[in-house]
Amino acid sequence: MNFIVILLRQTGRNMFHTWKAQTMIIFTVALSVLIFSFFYLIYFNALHLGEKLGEDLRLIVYLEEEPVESLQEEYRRRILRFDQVMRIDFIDSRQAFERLERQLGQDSDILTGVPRNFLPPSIEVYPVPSLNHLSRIKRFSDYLLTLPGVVKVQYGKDWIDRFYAFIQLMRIVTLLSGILLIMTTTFMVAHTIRLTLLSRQQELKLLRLVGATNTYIRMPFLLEALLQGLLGAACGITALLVLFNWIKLQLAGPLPALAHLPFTFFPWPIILCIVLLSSLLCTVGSYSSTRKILQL
Amino acid sequence: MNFIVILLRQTGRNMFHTWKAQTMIIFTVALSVLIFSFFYLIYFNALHLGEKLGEDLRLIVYLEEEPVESLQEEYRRRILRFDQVMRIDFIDSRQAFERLERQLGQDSDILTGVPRNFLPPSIEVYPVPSLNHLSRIKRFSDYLLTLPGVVKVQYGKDWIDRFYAFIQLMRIVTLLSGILLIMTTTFMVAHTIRLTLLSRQQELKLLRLVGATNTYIRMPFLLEALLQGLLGAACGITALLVLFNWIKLQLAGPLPALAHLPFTFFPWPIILCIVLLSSLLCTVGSYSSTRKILQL
Amino acid sequence: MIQETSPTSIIIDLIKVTKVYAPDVEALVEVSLSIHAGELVFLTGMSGAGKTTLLRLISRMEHPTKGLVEVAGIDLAKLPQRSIHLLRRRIGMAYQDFKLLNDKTVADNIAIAMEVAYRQPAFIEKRTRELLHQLDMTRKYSTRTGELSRGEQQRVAIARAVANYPEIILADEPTGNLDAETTAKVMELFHQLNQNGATIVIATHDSTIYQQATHRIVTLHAGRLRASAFGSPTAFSDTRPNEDSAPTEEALTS
Amino acid sequence: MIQETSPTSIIIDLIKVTKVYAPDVEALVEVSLSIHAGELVFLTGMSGAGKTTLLRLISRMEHPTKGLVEVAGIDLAKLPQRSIHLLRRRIGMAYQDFKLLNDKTVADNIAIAMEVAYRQPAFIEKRTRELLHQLDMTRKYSTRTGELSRGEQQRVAIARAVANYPEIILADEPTGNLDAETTAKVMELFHQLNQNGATIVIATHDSTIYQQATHRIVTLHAGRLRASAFGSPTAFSDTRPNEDSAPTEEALTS
Ligand SMILES: Nc1ncnc2c1ncn2[C@@H]1O[C@H](COP(=O)(O)OP(=O)(O)OP(=O)(O)O)[C@@H](O)[C@H]1O
Ligand SMILES: Nc1ncnc2c1ncn2[C@@H]1O[C@H](COP(=O)(O)OP(=O)(O)OP(=O)(O)O)[C@@H](O)[C@H]1O
Ligand SMILES: [Mg+2]
Ligand SMILES: [Mg+2]
Repeated sequence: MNFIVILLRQTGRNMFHTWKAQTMIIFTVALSVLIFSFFYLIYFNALHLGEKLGEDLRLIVYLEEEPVESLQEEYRRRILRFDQVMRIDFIDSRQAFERLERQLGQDSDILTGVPRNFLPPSIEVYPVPSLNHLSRIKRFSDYLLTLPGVVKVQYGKDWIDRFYAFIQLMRIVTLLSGILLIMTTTFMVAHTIRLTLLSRQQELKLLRLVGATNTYIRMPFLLEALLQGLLGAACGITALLVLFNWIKLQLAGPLPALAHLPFTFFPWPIILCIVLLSSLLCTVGSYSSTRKILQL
Repeated sequence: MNFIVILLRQTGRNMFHTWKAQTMIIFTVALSVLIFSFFYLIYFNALHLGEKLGEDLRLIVYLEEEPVESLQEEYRRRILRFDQVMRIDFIDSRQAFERLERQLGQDSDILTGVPRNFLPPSIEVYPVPSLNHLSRIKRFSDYLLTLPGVVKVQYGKDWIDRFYAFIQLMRIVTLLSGILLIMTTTFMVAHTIRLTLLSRQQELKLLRLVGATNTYIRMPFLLEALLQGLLGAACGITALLVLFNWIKLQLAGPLPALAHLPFTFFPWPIILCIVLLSSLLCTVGSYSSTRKILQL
Repeated sequence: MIQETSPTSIIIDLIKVTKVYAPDVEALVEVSLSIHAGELVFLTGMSGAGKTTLLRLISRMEHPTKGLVEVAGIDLAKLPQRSIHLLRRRIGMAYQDFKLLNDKTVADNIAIAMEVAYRQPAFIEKRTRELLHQLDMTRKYSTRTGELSRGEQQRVAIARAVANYPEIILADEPTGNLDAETTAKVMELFHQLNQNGATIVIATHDSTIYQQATHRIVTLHAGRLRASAFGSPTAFSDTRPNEDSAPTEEALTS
Repeated sequence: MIQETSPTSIIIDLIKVTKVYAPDVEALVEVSLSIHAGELVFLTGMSGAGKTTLLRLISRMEHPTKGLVEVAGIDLAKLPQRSIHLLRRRIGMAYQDFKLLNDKTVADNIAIAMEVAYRQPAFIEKRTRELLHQLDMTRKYSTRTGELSRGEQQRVAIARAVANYPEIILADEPTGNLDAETTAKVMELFHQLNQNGATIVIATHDSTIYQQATHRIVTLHAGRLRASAFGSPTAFSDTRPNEDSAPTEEALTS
């Protein structure tokens, strides 16, 4: 009971007296959390984005001639044997022609006089989307070409190539920056904590000399670090939220295409995780820093 | 003469005695330069990439009927009045048909029986590429539609939308990260220098007390900071070069589409600039830090 | 002597203690010394003789290279890290370099020694004011110690050492920066605590504070115990400092 | 006195100097003091009387609140920031808190004062060894000062102060941590430098070092100059410390 009162008073006094260093640490932690969660958020959304955009993706398998019911079953079986797919559609010449007409809309009059079955029948295969399936799709396409009666396999190669190249590039950039930054910020936080403790080393040593228990010396620091971690993370996450909404606003104007994309902020559990992790890290850092000093 | 010898000896002695702090600072500077130049490199390449990819972009203006020579001139004049363009091509029905045939290649037989002039004549406008011209292209398209005899303007809206959305997103992410990071690293370097000086504050003050001139006290520190900046920047740039080649290697395998993109490392002048800027910053930071201490 | 006939009351016991600082500085060589509970001992010797080292061994700030150090019946070599605070709370040490926290106030500095023993705030304040009054520093109660004169700092260090009524008080050169008048006040404080039962060891060069005392004087010479003698029988509190002095070293080594 | 008849030789001149530390600590009140070139002056007074403050004003580590401080004919208030080093090179100060660089060796610490004046390395080494020999610390030449005993540190501080043959030597409590024997060595060093022409101001509580001297003794009392008297005519070098002491304050204020 008495110990808790002393502990709280001690912590309060420390934090009040060293508010400059405190602000520094909280700022550092906030910045670190901001940077980390910024990149994590990008990665998080890029994953979803990849999934969402991947849904449009299909392989069009042009066939020599209209497959009969039994052949369709055979195709379906063979396709499923190679890889999981989301959907398989069979499109006959007529359907293809109608679709082209619909796509041309106003200009559909240019099709007048063209025979309704001039387009070949096809199978549309929608693979299960995944961020990294460009090479899988290629292999898939190669496989499909080996099926009997298949003339050609199309899958918007250019579009996919570019799109996935970008997703891939962004992934690498995000991951690398993330790693670089986590390194940097961990280093920064550790460094700052260590230096702050170093400047109070004298006090810690003195406490030890006048007969304070390790717990007595350490608890205020740990509590302090915990609070710093909590506050820093809270500030960082708040800054990120503001930034996130600002970016969304920026994108919504000139880029309506992106406005419809499912950009989401972290759900609560992840926010909680980040905050807890941050305070844990600060506490552990503080603990290990005091440890060395208290070996007196 | 004598002063230079003393200066060099002093600097050498300082750096030798505080090699731990020295390593710390050089590491910090290297990390900062790495992070900064990493993002700058991305931005730098994204700009080129945008230009390169933007070259493919054209607006196709479908016309009611084949324009005569004088009308072509009139169209050209009007288009140029609105905006600069790179090239304007006039495509008549026949050319359009031939091109479609070429595009269909093997499948061109589906065009048998279709009249050679079933495609409308068109003007192809290649706007001057710029990273941010999506909205400009929209306005351009709207303007072109108002020209007499124009039926429809096409410009691969979907594709462009998505592509530019990504470029735009990457730009924002890169810029924001860049700003965040430059803030962080500047803060880090300043903080580290300040703290190192603080730990030697006692020595600086003493030198002042025993009658050293400001120059005598400051020069070793400035020289030291200069060396630190140079070394740190060199390490950072080297690390970036290694990273860059690694990323290129990573991308070359699974993404041949990107391998052809014009990814380039910084040219020499920019590298020199970064290194010089880094040492300048360190020196200025050191100078201003010592200033405060020397006000005794 | 009473103490010698009742060996159970030995509170500080050094047996053949040698302390060698790396690489080859022999600070203490085979020093054996027993101090009884309630004794007041003066420790003298030239600069660099090993006085501070001896005190540091007693408060376990250093480990002896050889030999045994026992304080209050505890063999310090066997005292585990986590129990040191129990020893330290029984010892109050006024360090030669003060070890004050210069950013804190005088009151805070003195309070520290009592706070770690979970004393009540009211007790702490009362005791702090009482000590400052005794040391003639009432006006400096809430001054930052960094803004004190060196002699004032020294008094704060002494006040902190004795604040929590420790059983053992180790004072390392407690009057090096003090004038005769203030020295007398400090010595009065020590004598008063000694009369209340505290064991006190004072390492000092200041012959004026020990030459008239009845207490034991231990002299170190280059790390070796030279002599353990008793001062002149004149009671300290009756004599005025700076008045008369007897030749010291010669008398002691005889 | 010779000095008083030749006012041109006044090297340190304080005229009605008042120093008030924020918010309201009156460290010095209207102190006027003239010290002649080649003089050796003892500055005494109780702890907190303002001795250190006076010395700090002379070396321009503090600015006076009121009054004029002139050193070697320079009005310190008018001395620009960038020329302070010229003043400081003429003054050697042994600080009460030593201000040693504990990570550097004894030799390095002493060398600093000579290096800033661009002395040759050979000269620096010779002078350092000579001083260490005079102060009985030859064996500590390359020990880190952090690993010295307090009295040894004090001697290093003194050595640094006098190393570059300054015109003015300010010694703040130079013997607070020294035994009688070492004190005698230090005083001998000061006397020798004084004989070679240096002006020396020694702030001290240690009556043994000034009571037998023929030199002027200036006493501060709570920031006010109380007395400026001369010690007994016994030559210092002929007397042994700790042998005889005369009542000090009473004699001086008369
Ligand atoms: N930096 C400071 N800020 C505020 N007050 C100060 C400062 N330095 C000294 N004082 C006060 O000024 C007065 C004179 O201090 P000074 O250090 O000159 O005394 P002193 O004669 O040297 O004493 P001592 O013998 O104890 O060293 C003291 O009351 C002290 O508390
Ligand atoms: N940490 C250390 N490392 C190495 N040598 C040391 C250390 N501390 C003290 N010494 C050496 O041990 C010897 C005894 O030192 P100690 O501090 O015990 O002397 P002292 O009697 O207290 O002297 P003083 O009166 O000057 O304070 C000295 O020669 C000193 O240089
Ligand atoms: Mg000592
Ligand atoms: Mg003083």
